[in-house]
Amino acid sequence: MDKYSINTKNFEGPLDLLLFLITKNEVDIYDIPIVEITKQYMDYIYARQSMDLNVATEFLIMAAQLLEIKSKMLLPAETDEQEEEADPREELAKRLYEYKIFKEISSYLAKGQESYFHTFIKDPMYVKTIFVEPESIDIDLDILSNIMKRYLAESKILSDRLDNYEKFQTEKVTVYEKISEIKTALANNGSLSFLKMLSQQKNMTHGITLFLAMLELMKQNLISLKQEKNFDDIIIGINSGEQIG
Amino acid sequence: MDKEILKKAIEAMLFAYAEPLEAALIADVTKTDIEQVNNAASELADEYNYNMSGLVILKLKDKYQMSTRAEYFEYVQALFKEYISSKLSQASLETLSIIAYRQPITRPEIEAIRGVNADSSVKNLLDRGLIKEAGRKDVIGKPIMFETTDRFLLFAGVCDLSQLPDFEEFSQNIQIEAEEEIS
Amino acid sequence: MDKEILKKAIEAMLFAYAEPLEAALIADVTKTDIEQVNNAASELADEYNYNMSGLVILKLKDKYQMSTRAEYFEYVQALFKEYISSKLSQASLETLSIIAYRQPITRPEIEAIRGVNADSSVKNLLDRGLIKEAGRKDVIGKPIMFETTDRFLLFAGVCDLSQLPDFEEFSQNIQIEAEEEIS
Repeated sequence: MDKYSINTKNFEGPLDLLLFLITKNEVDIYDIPIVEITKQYMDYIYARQSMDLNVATEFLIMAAQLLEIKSKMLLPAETDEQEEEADPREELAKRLYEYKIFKEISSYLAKGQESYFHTFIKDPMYVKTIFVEPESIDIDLDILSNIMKRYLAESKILSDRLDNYEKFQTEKVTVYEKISEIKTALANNGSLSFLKMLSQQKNMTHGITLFLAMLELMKQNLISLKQEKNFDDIIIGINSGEQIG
Repeated sequence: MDKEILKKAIEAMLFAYAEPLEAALIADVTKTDIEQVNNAASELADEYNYNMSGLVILKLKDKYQMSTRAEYFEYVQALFKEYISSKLSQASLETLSIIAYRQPITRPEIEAIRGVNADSSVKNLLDRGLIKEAGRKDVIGKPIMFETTDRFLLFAGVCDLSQLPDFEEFSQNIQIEAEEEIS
Repeated sequence: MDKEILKKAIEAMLFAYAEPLEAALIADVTKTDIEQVNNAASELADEYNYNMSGLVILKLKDKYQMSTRAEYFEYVQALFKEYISSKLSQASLETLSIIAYRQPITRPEIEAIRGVNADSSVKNLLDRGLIKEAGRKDVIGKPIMFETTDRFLLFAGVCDLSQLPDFEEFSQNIQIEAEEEIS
């Protein structure tokens, strides 16, 4: 036999190599001719070493185990609790057997992967489009109050920072002042971005008052609100037939 | 190529691609021409409509896209609403709402607001693709910042964020404070 | 709910959700029961198969998933030029087999069976979403345990782990082979 003919084979590990040798020598896993198999295994390791110094540690550990088994086989057999002779090869045989079963399973799974790799699953990120609703939603007070809460939540954090500053503030702002602010802006621009207006408010008191002013204008039926979709900005518009300013 | 096969191939391509797909590209891939593609795609779209399938094939200029049918929108919407409320723990929901309103935000900042360790909820949200990393903050320790993803927008777009339990409380407290200030 | 409408709603939900979707969640959202959902989904899957649709509906345990039909693979693949149909290496397949039949299992336990380091194959399987972490084992060092995912079910072409052949079956195959070889 050409000792080095197996060099190019790519083994997954020492157990894989051992299984190869066992099959090649047509021997039983539970009755390995340890001297011969160890010799072939060592030949393989040496051959690899001469070509590639980075022989995996795992192969060397197995070599040591094989040599240990070989030396135990030379000694008189031990007996275990049941007075039966312990076979030093038994543990290795069990490992090899178990590993062989898993190799069998992996070739079974390998067959199945063909159709798996030929199947595409949609990327769950791309669902946006289904939520695009072409028409604007008329806004009710619930939506409006939600937007307001969002603003409040954001400004809470801002106001934490401005706390000290605000303590010295005694300025009062009235709903009436804010109503005229909205009216003036509407008269100039035709429509307004609610979030933009909010962001221009000096502090939260102004923001809240602006909100109340908007509610008042809505009540008077002077303005209407539109929103493209949930959480979008709200656009304030003048109701048709109404005079502003 | 047989028209029936072309139709099925278009079906599979539109599904996998998810975004609007150019008729020219379909023709390229299937070695047909644009006319054949338009022909097959419009037959396919008709069949979907005739059967009132849960899906539709939309024509957008020179592109096609597969999408859910508007008639079944409520179920899809309910599904995502259910997902967000049943699948996320209270802690994750809290962390998610903080990130949603304060993004980009670092973990220490989240923890400062929540008052508890946010490791596992941040990990959970990352795993679910609801948030993602957004660079590092230029402060000591260069902590990673987080922001919400497109997927989050999807969830948020169909469910009312202000109804998230802790956020409701959070904003109510502020409202009370605000009202006191005004009066 | 009318069965035909339920089928269309399931169609729309599976498309939108993209990932494996629990029958129980569908039942919840559509205000039906799981039996009705299973019934409608299996009819839908049959129709898809009967028409050789470009899509298939797969059952994975108690979940459903929509995907493209393998027969149209070449067209879909051509769309994704960067997509490389890389199959699993022998090392990854071995590690996957061990995890499938011994889950939950730690890396050292996998290594004990394979006799080699399993770092890179475990990482590869995690990246591909075929396995996931499953908590830590209560032994020294608290090593992470791994288990297979729903995607593994797709990979193995079964709808439930219990449908995988018994471990004993493989062991019998080996014994038969061995006897034949030796005799």
